[in-house]
Amino acid sequence: MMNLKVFGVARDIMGGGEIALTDSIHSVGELKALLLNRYPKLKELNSLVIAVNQKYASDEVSVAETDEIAVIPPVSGG
Amino acid sequence: MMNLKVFGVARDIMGGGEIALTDSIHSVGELKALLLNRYPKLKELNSLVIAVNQKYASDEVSVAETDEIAVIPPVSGG
Amino acid sequence: MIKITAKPIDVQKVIDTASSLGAGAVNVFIGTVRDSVHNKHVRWLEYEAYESMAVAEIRMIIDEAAHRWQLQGWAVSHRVGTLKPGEVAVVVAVAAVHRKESFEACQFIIDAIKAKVPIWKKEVFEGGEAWVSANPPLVIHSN
Amino acid sequence: MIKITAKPIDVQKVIDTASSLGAGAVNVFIGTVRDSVHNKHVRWLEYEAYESMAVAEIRMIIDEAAHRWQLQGWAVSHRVGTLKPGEVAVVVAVAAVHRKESFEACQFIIDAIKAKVPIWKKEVFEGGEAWVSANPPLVIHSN
Repeated sequence: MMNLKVFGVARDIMGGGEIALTDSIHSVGELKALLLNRYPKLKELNSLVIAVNQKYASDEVSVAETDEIAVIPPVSGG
Repeated sequence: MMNLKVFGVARDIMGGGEIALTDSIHSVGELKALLLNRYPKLKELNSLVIAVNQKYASDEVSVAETDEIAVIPPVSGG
Repeated sequence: MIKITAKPIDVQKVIDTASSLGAGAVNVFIGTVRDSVHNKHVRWLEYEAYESMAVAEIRMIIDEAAHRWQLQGWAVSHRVGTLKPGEVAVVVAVAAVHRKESFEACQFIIDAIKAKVPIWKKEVFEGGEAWVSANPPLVIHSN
Repeated sequence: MIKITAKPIDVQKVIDTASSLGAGAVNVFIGTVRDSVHNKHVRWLEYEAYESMAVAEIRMIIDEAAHRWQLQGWAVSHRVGTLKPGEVAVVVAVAAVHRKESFEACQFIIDAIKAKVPIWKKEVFEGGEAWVSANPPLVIHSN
């Protein structure tokens, strides 16, 4: 099982700040495709980025259940 | 009699913060020429500017005894 | 000092933390909550952070700035939670030998914080609310 | 608020004076006394001002900046007298709707203060002292 931390508007769209996926996922690219398919409103965001172990990660980065994985919508700090 | 306010290094050179001149002076240019002649160390400064009634004044500005006249060496505030 | 905090920020303390006897210049940026945005009255803002990653990202930004502008000191504090108009959301303070460096470094840091750091705000108006969609995070790392 | 003062500057008070509910950004420049200049240990600095004219010149600078960057608030305080290393010599605080304007306006103001305003400082070292000769005043008015 893969646990996702979900923030900001993505949390509202996905219905929670902690989401557990039972799907078999091996890369950031696969995860993003799955999320965009399951939560189509995510497509309306300017961007959707995945952080793996607290680093922004590109699609080819591999992910495992032991990684800390976060769903990062457009940031707006400051 | 013309009273000068004198600041910073010019005060050290001219020997006081308030200097009274008995000379007949009609313009900023005349005043500067007189000061540079009487206090030659003023020539060593990067600049020597006269303020008339709290405004920096160019050489052609006329001066009278009733004006507030100040000797302004290079500034270094901040 | 890098701090993500739910308590009101003590601006003077952030400045004091950044200050240094070797510095002639301290530049401070204070981001505050405006009372109106796009002509709508703001009731409050809600800030949230991915705290551990936010601290790590800010540290990377600071490290780059400290090296590039030879900073003598620095401090960053970012508020989370509910903020009313007039409250301080973020303070960046940097100390440098000369003023030009202090301005450049401070602006670099706040620009990078707004562009990259995983912090989000929601604006709550009379009769509505909206997540602010300022920037996609700019830097993507691959491994 | 424009203030030339012989008393220590309360930085927070200058910031509070500049702050405005309509502003999202406050930029603050703090000029402090360094403990060394050109590798010489600084014992203290002596600042003096042609006070009435200094206030008038700062007002002209502020007026220009307030108009150019649509400032929401501002405050300037400059210290005179004897200052030890670490003490605050000048504080400029400006509030603007957005951060870019706050940085530009604050830098413009402190640059202009250093270039134009009749204030002088003397550095007192171990075994010597020197008037700082930073800038000839740049703007000459003719009538």
